[in-house]
Amino acid sequence: MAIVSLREALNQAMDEEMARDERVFLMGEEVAQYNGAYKVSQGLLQKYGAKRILDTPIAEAGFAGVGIGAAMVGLRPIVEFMTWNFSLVAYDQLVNNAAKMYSMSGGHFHVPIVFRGPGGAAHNLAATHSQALESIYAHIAGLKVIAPSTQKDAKGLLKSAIRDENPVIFIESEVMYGEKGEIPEGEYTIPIGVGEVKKEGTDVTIVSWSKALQHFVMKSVPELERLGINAEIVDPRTIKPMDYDLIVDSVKKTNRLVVVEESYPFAGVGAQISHEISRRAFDYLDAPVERVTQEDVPLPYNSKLEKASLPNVEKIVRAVRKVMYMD
Amino acid sequence: MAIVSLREALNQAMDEEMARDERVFLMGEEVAQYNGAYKVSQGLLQKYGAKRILDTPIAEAGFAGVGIGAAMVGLRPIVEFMTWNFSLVAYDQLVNNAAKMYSMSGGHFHVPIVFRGPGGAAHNLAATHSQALESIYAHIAGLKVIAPSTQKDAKGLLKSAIRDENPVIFIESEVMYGEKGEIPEGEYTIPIGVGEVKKEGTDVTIVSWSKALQHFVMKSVPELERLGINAEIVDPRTIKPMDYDLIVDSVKKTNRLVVVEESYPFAGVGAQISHEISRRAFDYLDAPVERVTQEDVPLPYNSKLEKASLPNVEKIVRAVRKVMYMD
Amino acid sequence: MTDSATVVAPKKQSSRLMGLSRETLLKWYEEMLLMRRFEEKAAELYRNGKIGGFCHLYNGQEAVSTGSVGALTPDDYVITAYRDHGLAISKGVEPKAIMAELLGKVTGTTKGKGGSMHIFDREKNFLGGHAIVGSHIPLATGAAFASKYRGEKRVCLCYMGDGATNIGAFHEGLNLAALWKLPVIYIIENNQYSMGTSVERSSAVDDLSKKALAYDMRRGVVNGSDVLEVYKAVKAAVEHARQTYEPTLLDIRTFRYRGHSMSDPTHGHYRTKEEVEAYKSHDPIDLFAAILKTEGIIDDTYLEKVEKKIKEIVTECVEFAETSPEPPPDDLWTDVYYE
Amino acid sequence: MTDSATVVAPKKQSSRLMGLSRETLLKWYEEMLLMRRFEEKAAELYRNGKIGGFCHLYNGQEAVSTGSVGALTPDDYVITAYRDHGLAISKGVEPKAIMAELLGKVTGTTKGKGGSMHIFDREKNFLGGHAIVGSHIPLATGAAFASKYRGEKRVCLCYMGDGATNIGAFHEGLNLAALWKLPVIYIIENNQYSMGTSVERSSAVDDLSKKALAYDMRRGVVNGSDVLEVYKAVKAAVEHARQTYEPTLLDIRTFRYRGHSMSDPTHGHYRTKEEVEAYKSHDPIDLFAAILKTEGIIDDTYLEKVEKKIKEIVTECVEFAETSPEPPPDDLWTDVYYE
Ligand SMILES: Cc1ncc(C[n+]2csc(CCOP(=O)(O)OP(=O)(O)O)c2C)c(N)n1
Ligand SMILES: Cc1ncc(C[n+]2csc(CCOP(=O)(O)OP(=O)(O)O)c2C)c(N)n1
Ligand SMILES: [Mg+2]
Ligand SMILES: [Mg+2]
Repeated sequence: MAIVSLREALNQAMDEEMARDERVFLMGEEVAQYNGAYKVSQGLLQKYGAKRILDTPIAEAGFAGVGIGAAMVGLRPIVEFMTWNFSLVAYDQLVNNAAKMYSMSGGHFHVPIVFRGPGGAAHNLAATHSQALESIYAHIAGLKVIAPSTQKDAKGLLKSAIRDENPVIFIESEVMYGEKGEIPEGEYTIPIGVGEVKKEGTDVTIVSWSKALQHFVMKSVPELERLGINAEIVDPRTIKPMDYDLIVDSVKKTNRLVVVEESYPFAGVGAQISHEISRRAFDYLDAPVERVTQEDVPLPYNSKLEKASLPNVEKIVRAVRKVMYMD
Repeated sequence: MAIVSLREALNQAMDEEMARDERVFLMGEEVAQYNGAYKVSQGLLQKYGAKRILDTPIAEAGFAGVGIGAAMVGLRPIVEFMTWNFSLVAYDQLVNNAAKMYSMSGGHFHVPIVFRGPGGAAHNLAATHSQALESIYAHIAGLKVIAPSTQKDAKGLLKSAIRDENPVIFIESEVMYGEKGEIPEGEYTIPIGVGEVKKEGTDVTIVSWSKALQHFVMKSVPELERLGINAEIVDPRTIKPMDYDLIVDSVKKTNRLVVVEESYPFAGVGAQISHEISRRAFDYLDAPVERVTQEDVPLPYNSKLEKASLPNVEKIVRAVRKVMYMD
Repeated sequence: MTDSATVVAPKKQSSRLMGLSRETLLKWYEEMLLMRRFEEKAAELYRNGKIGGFCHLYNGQEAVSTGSVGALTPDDYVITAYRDHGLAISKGVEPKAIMAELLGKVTGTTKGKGGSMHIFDREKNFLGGHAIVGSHIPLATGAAFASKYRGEKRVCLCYMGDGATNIGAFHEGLNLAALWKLPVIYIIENNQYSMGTSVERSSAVDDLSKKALAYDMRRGVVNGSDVLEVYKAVKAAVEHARQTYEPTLLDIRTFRYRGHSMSDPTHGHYRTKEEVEAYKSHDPIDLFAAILKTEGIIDDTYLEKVEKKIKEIVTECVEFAETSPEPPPDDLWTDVYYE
Repeated sequence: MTDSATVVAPKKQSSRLMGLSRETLLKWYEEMLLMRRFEEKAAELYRNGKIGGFCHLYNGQEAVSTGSVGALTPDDYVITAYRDHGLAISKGVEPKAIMAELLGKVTGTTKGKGGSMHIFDREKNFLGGHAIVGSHIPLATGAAFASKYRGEKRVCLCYMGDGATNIGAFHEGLNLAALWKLPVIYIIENNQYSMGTSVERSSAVDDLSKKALAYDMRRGVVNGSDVLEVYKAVKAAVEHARQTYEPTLLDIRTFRYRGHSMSDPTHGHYRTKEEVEAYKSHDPIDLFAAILKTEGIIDDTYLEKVEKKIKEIVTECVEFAETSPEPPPDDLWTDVYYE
């Protein structure tokens, strides 16, 4: 076991995969000379040269499309969005080209490409720069979506994503880049589509991922324990395909479900989980599923409003109390 | 009462609002000289001239942005997307500029603008051209989303949308443009956010909107009746804000809910409705909510596969039987 | 039919023919005629309800496809928009498979998944058939990127309509190719209208090659009625790209005889019948036939024979398409994720 | 402070001053100094953790803002990207309110909602402060559209970085303005880097005004260190726009002294300390002071006095900001939908 930051874990994943496969290359704004806006690509230019680590102009639709075109004819691009917020100018490329190419070409061209970068709110970046956009990508047929919450998962899943033959949306957490955790020594991958119970419990299932899991859900554990609540925390890790079975198994045990995510509420990923688990575990649910999300407003700059807008321990505890009929 | 096509109903709404308010103008591809790719703007160029009815180049992000900028300083644009599929190249403009401007400017600038055009699948247009994109817009804080299912609702709601001070996403059905229905004589509007029971019933609530309601749900009524099922059909009309109360009232009566929509399933609007109604009417639901959606694949060209991909009577009947435990 | 390997010695030819072999010239003529007859048949089948959706025909633009793809080797890439039947034929995609695709059959180029607007063929390096205006332009840049990345000499020909030059993806795709020196030739099939909107009502410049000035990119305006002119210009651009990896933008002037798609009128408010007829008077196929006659390459007997041959090919295409099966229902679930 | 209405008669002035009144010249000098000191204070507050998020300072670019906004009337519109403090000040937005915004206070320009990157002021026709690169460019075109629609003579000044000229929205916004003849002046604040990427590594042309050639648009390259040069070029473009509704693209060469934002280093792999120092040797404020001295408009006493005055203003801004209240919790729910 080694202790590394999330940034290092991601860096190792790219480094190992680039060493392993000549067809893998990285492009994005500031990924080369600057070593990445958030230093995730630190050292890669030096190691792999300007042919394989490319700084792009500010042209997300353009370079996303370049990646898709290159993937169609056999390369395996990693495209970094400086943050996922900026992917919105490239949304058409991801939805209409990356996601649909394999199907629409009747199997002629598939698109092995990873789009990655930080998602969710950091601090005081206001509405355009603070979005958790899982839902608008997971909604689209043909995409896979991953949002890891630990250093270990991040490395293992990014390696799987790079090896996957399909377009993968890989959403990291900006505020977690510097946070450290254990990863296994040596080569390993983590399969796409398989979740993990991050903490066993008996009284309520909390499903969450990425930063929402680490910064909000994990931090609510002490308060929940104080209330005598032993929560089971389930991390799907992959948003699409979603490991419903794992969640159902947990709910069969706890009979209660809360989903915590950083996205906007309306038609968020949590709504999908709520719907699907209600169907699959209808007879086991003792209370309706509760969700904690970012509030349905453009996220404000001011720290207090920002915090009030995001999920937090208080909201999570309130939701858990609600599904446990404690009020 | 007059009998008009959906196309005429929409045309009347724009015509009346343009006559009423000099600040209203229409722009989009082929809306002027060509009278609209689907003839929704028929005759408006002749009546209002090239100043107020503008053909644009193929530059959705550009002209959507022009509309937003013009709205910020006091005009009231109607922006037509030839189909909503093409809005994806302008997604950033709608999400980051239109939706957030009022909030992010701390109330300095609001954006009274309507983006409209046909959504959903027509016939044999394949994956890029056959998308029902309600979810990706309703997900975004700051937008309103409307998807009418009748000629009357279309006219009344489009007029309300044009008068609304906020950005409104207005999704029409291409295949219904030629279909006729009754509209009231003279001036009327329909409030945004208020749904309507389109058919009263006792046994199951079916929520649906736009073409899915008319072409799939309504057509399943005879078969349901044959099975002795009296379905209540609820049309929210507005997707966001959603008239949950109306649905809850219906579910309290029927104790069963099926949501039928044309979008992709994962995190679709139906998931949101399912989640929210499960919460608000938990004790009334005798079965988990079922959904009928477009299948989770890029929609194929071939007619049979296309039909198999979309909601249809068979799938709706199956879902209804399921919530009624008839299998 | 082409009298096999009777290569005409360049010195005997007029320089206009650029030393092209008789075989090549006849192949081109046949190809252009095939496109024309193929599309005429497609129009008929569309009217009979056998083809659905949007169907954008290529009539009038044949010289662009033949002349430009004629400058390529099979290894080179071609990518275009939804008006793709002609280019697919030039790039060697089986016409039968294209026709079957138009009819939505499982024997079609994409097994009935993509339809008219989305013809693809990996083996022929035909990268599609793309229906969102301009969005394929960065893909072309990407294919050229891959060629250079692997140290190959392949080029990519990227076709687009005049209307597509107004969208952001055009700007981003071209800037990246010029900046990174990527071997792609951007070909504007300037048929002077995007649906009902003329170039002058959609673009601030009429000479669309001027858009290359924003990228210090090589550029040219080409007469798209003359297959030889097209060949010459594209050949030069291709050779330059192979040597230097540098891109080129060509504004090739052409005309579409029919409506924007089968759902649109041939002429209407936006252009007159006279305008369409005027263009037909310098038809690319007639023009090429006249040149070949003048040069003594073909005669009227040849023209009759080839017309018959092409008719047979098209008939075979239709028969193949009509007798082919529909995709099985389970195909709804295939090709979504690559395993 | 500016000695009120002592207008210097044009004939006494050197032509370099273009007949500008002493009052105007001094106002400009003060404004430029205010921007500089304001930003220095912002940097300090950022380092002390009082300002959060991304904070993009304007140091080094002051002549662009003052010279260009100086060519406007209050009715004209200004819109820019996230590096917006300087332009907001020039357009008359209350510096106190800007500082309060940086501190996230309810007295800020957007009540603490938008922060540094999103300064807005309806009354001053300051249309923001936009943080998605390039996405505000079509908005500028739209504001100009509204002006023409209403038959007004207002123009819109649209500022962007050199990096922003590579994105699609730039292309679409400029084409529409040129095509429809809309009164907007696109000003590239070409500080030669987008974050760590130099112009030559991001744009296929170095002379960014060449991008206007794709739209047959008027264009110019301007020395952005000299406020008078900036004024002259922008004034001409503004007058032209008022008369003809025609747009202009200006590539104004400038330099940012600090890192891209407060989170980035001033120099690093991408530029050397020497390069930064070299630029500082023709500082726009020093240069303007030297001109004004040469022209006999100011002397050292003035400079001392004005330095003190500006310092007081900045101190007041900070005091105002620091003593202002945070937004009330319920503000989370306001300004989402306009009733
Ligand atoms: C982004 C986008 N906007 C609009 C459309 C609808 N549309 C399809 S083709 C077309 C006209 C394109 O004209 P042009 O580029 O000149 O090509 P041509 O049809 O003349 O070959 C339009 C507006 C689309 N497919 N994609
Ligand atoms: C679409 C988009 N992509 C990326 C970013 C991140 N980003 C913010 S500023 C910037 C550099 C912009 O450089 P330039 O346009 O030259 O302006 P300057 O900062 O030099 O004033 C980048 C890449 C963004 N905000 N929006
Ligand atoms: Mg055209
Ligand atoms: Mg810059």
